[in-house]
Amino acid sequence: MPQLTIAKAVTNGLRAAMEKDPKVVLMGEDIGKLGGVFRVTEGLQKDFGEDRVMDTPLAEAGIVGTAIGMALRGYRPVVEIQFDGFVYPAFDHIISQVAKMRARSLGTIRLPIVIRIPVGGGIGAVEHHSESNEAYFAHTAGLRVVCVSNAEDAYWGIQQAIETDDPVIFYEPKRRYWDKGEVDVSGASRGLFTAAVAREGRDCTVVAYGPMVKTCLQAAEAAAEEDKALEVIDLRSLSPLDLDTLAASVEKTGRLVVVHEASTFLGMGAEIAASITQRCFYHLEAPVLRVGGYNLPYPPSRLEEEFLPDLDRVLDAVDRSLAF
Amino acid sequence: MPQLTIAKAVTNGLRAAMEKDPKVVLMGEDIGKLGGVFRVTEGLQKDFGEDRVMDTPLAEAGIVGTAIGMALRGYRPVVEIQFDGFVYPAFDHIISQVAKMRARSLGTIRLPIVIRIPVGGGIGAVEHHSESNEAYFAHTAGLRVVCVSNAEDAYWGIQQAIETDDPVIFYEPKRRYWDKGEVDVSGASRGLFTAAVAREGRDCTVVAYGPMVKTCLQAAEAAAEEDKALEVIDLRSLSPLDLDTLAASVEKTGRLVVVHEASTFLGMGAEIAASITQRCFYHLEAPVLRVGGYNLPYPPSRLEEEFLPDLDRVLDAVDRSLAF
Amino acid sequence: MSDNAVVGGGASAASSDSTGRGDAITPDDLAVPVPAVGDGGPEMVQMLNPEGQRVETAVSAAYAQYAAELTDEDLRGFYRDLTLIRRVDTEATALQRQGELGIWASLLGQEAAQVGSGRALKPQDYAFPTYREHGVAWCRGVDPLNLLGMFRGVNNGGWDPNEKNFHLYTIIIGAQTLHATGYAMGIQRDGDVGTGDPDRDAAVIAYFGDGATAQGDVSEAFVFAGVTNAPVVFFCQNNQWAISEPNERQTRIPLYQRARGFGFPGIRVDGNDVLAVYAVTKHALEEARSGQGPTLIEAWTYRMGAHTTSDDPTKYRVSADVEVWKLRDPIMRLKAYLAHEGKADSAFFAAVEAEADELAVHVREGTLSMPDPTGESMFDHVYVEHHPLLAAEREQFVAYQASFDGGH
Amino acid sequence: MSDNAVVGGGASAASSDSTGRGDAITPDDLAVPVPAVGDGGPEMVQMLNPEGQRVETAVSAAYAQYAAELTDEDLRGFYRDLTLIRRVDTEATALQRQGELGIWASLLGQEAAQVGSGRALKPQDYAFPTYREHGVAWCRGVDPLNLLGMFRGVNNGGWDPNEKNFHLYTIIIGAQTLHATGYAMGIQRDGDVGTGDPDRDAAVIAYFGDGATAQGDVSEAFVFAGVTNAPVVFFCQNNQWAISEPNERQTRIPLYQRARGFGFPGIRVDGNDVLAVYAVTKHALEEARSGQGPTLIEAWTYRMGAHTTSDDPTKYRVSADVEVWKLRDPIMRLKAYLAHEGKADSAFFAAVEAEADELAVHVREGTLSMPDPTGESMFDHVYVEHHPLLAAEREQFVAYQASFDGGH
Ligand SMILES: Cc1ncc(C[n+]2csc(CCOP(=O)(O)OP(=O)(O)O)c2C)c(N)n1
Ligand SMILES: Cc1ncc(C[n+]2csc(CCOP(=O)(O)OP(=O)(O)O)c2C)c(N)n1
Ligand SMILES: [Mg+2]
Ligand SMILES: [Mg+2]
Repeated sequence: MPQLTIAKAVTNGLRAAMEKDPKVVLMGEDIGKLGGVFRVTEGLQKDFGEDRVMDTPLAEAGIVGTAIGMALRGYRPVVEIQFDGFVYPAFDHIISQVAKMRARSLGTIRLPIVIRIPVGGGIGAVEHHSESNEAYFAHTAGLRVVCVSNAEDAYWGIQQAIETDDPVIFYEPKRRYWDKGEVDVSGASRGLFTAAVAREGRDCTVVAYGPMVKTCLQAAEAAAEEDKALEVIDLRSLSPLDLDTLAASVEKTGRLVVVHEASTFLGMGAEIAASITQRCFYHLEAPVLRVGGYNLPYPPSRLEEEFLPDLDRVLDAVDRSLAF
Repeated sequence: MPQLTIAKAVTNGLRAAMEKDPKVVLMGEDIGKLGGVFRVTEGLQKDFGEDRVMDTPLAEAGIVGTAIGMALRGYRPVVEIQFDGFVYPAFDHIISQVAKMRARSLGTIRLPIVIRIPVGGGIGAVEHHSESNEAYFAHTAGLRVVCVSNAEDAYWGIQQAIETDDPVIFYEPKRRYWDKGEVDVSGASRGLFTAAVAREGRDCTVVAYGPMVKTCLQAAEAAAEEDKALEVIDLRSLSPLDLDTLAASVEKTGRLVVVHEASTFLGMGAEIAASITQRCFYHLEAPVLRVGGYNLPYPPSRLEEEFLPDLDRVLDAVDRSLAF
Repeated sequence: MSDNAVVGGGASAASSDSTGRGDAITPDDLAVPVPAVGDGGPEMVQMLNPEGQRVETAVSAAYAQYAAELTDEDLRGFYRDLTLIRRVDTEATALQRQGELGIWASLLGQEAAQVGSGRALKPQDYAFPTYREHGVAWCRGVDPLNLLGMFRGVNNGGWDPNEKNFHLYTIIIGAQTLHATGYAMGIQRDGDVGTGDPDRDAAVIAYFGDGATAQGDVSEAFVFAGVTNAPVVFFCQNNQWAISEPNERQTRIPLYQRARGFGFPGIRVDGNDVLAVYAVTKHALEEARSGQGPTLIEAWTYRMGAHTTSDDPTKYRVSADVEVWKLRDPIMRLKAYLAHEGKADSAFFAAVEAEADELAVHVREGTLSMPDPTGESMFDHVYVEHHPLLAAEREQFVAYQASFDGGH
Repeated sequence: MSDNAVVGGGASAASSDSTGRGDAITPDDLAVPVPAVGDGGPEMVQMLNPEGQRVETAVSAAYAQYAAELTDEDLRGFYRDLTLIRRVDTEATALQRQGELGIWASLLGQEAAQVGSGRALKPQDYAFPTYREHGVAWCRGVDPLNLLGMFRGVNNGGWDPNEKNFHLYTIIIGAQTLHATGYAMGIQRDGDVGTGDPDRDAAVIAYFGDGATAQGDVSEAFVFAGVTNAPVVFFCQNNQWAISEPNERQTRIPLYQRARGFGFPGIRVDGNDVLAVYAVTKHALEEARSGQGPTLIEAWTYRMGAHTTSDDPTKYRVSADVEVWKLRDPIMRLKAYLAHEGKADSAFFAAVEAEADELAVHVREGTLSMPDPTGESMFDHVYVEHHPLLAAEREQFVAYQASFDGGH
């Protein structure tokens, strides 16, 4: 099986989707000759032409707004937002149009739009380049929100997102773009809208998605040395949540720690804690604990290591959970 | 004490703030001669002039963006967003500028901007006029988010919001605009950033804010007839949350039901459930239950009664909580 | 072809006038001195003056050919459209007052702008409306009951947009201009521009108001359309008001000139002159279809009624202005023209009136008998594919409802 | 007055040239035929041609008075500014390569656009920059170390904007144009426009790039400024590129013409000609201060380097273009002019070089010794007033950190 970086896996997934369906078009800033600032669309304009890989004007509302129009004409636009912090000018179109159009039309309209967003911090960038804004979209009915954590999910996930007739916010963990993993390119799209058990364990469940999955797996590795068996769940889908997989794990371990980069207040951890507590009330030995960003704007990069959850903070939360 | 509608209480509060501080300016669509579509700014342009009550061009990003500039020049802009569903074009400025400017400047900049938003459903309106989008802003560090439920809080709350040097999203419960209540206009601003116990009780705590407070008080009335004593808490501040008041109540009752119009998934109820469960783990006799909008775009108005939480749904949740 | 297609009519002079306007004018109102209410200026393309006379001006010559193509039957069809859609509007306003609609956005005064442009469209063209394009909807063959249903609150848009190539109403000001531009970019990708095949080449028309021009979305649509040379016509109905705000709060120069800043033509047309609107729009659509790119049309018109039934225009404008514009009524002038030129007779006008009466009944009865959607239906169209949370909520909802039916 | 204020210098001819550009040109690059790289056309205001000769063109006459006011000392001051800020830029680029900065956005090639406009500002004026306005920052008296600190990641903007009337860098493309317009509306409310008092009347300048013109925010700023007649100058540095996208992806007509659609003047100026930029900006600012409203200036220039140090322009543009623009270098032409006209001598040029060397040391040493902020500090400036959640988190953070210090 080939070893691919996550970035390259997305590239190959996009290519496969474009080869399969001529209605798939890519839109975004600098995605043509440059191949995008992360080079995810590298080579695609050369191979598929400017009509299918379009360098748009520098205007995110315009990009998403025209993507909606293209979708209404029968295309399947895949939009690249250059960095997480630049999606807000398009927020109105995503919330009021993309998410609601199908319901508005009583089901006569389908908007199979994918909005790709490189997400999260840890790359030493200036402001607005390290945001974790998944909660805004996850709270928005009508959207699907996913975040991949490894190359295989990136390759298949982007294809599955494109094939889906619902609009999908597709987060790519930018600081893991260059991490390599095996990708089985045989078979068919799989699993994007369900959670995966990334590592089995019986003492405490740790759930994460995107960039934090690796951190949690490392924490589990470290915990194993102290004979604590963490079960790590990779959510993949943030909306809808695969509560069945989560609940099954929590019923086994009795404890849950949620980890994400976003600020904890009203972050994904809040929903997971609320719904799992409701569902597994009598199984929980400890309250669901949350490890996340602090409730402040993403700090300047020289402080990001102190802002972002790391192995130690995950283990600290696990210990606190186990101490209950 | 005078009886005022909530709408009129805001008007009077705005007037008081404008009289006290010449730097207070109002900006928005149709707020001049028309007095705003809800007539909240009625008479103010006539009395304070067009420079202090400005009919802006029809562009929400422009309104909030220029309000930021005015604040940088030393003004205290109070922006009216005509309806909840029209705030999204301004989202970028609120999230990336208003919320972050102070941190960005290491504290040298203050942005005392108030963004008034009539919020919620129940008025039989067409699409985009009944949104409950408080969770987006509450999840955003750097903002304060409040929602008043009665005339006295409206009168004092708007003044307190304007006096605060932090930016405030100020929600007004539009379907309660015409509800009257007593307003004690003596004394000073009070209480906006803390929760209030609206009714005491020992069997179950019910927490709400804005339009749902009335519904919950009615539910408590009904429950009292069946000898169930509900404690109703009016949050007022959604960010920060006054967890002390909430926790004290839950420690007494052992049960908590959160009620809001917004979709439950990642709504305020999620955060309240998560944080109260963590804080009161050993006091809770039942999981925190949430009553809210379903997870779908706000429905056409002929269905809104079925979408919105009402007295019955609140009581149903209380019963489920008590049955644990 | 549209269901509400143009039908012909008979011979001679004008009968009763039924412009069916809203608010009555009191003597008090008339005491206010009549202000100079902008008449659009010499740059405005006009073909029928307010008195219903055919005029030729310098700027209108370029579009005369399109007006010349119109048969008498076409003109009678326009008259029928104008009259019928005004009747729908009158009826809807009444239904709102009677509590049958939650709100209604009247097109009173803007009928010519909508019918003129709507009739310039080919079946393969696509229109993106605001919330006030009832006349365009009519031209596209959308049953007015669909529009009323939305304002009644039984749905948020009840027609299949692809059936009539007429998108759902867009309430977020300006957003549809980008959707229209994207749709036009799709047409380009389909190769349906500049082929020379009149049944294939297609264009898009995006409607918006004077207020909307302030929104960033509209400027971005101009940027995207300019850069991609997309086949889209931007059709701005300048009805002088954005709720309570006059043009001066949105721009300091005439709106049609906005296009100059983006590199494509802008035309001001008399929006109360159905002929001129038709001709100018036809031209702009031809340009778009043949690959010449976008055009901005500013239709100079007036919102004769309130912004919506929730609005009270007496708060912000003087009735004298409205009086001035009454003299420019789009229907009266076409009627005068048709009658004077002998293109229609009283039998025709009577027939149209009768048809309008029938339509009013259809609208009224249809509204009164419109079923409410079931509560369950709100879960139906959120996602195409399975969504566990929504499925669970639907189940709970059904069970909860049943608990009441069971006499809980 | 600014700390980096103009200082005078000595007499005669030019010494060594140190334009310090980025990528080297390989023979291979030069094999590419040199394309016609737009020279701005006859509509462009120019006063010094690329050879450093004073020229008068039809369109430049209107601004000649402002250039005429400049003393030789002023001109030498410009030269000094241009040279010093370029040195800062060179040093910052080097520091980034050495890992001392996270990223750097070079202004190479755009020095004249920034210094010419920056020096046209009065102390009471206010500037709203993007992330590339190092030359303007310099003119406003902001220590370059503050800029480097931001790119190093020790803060998100380390200066007090009100001290120098220079706002923090804005990274969200276009957003600052609205902030600038709002600030200008505040100036109006303060009555600081059109009083005739030269020390009181104030204006705002908003910087942005060619790419930014596509953003809705920029058009909305034009709308608001147009409608309110706000004292704001929109200063667009058209450096031909928005990262990898050339102008054609953002507009189909020259950008200065965008203003025509909004009802205020647009001027294209040679952005590599510090004299012309100064004169045109001075004019536009005077207009604004005196109550004549906004102006758009398009400074026609070129981004000589990469978009930022993270960018690789070889992917999307040919070096031959860069070669063409090297011949239009803003510093070389001023140097030639000063030397040829006898306005500066070699001692002056040598003194500026020496000063640049010193400044480079200041920048380098300052960066290397720049302290990292403490972790705790991130909790300090989020809210003005007490915030229980943040207070609790701060406490937890401190305790958690202490647990490590205590050898946990
Ligand atoms: C983004 C947004 N902001 C505000 C509104 C509220 N609103 C509805 S119609 C309207 C005025 C629109 O004026 P114009 O564009 O001239 O169209 P008209 O109603 O005159 O046809 C406003 C402010 C809205 N629908 N969307
Ligand atoms: C809203 C937003 N979208 C995207 C970006 C990413 N980005 C940073 S600079 C840039 C290009 C800007 O081009 P231009 O306006 O011409 O300015 P220049 O960099 O050439 O000075 C882009 C796309 C951003 N910073 N903000
Ligand atoms: Mg209008
Ligand atoms: Mg540029």
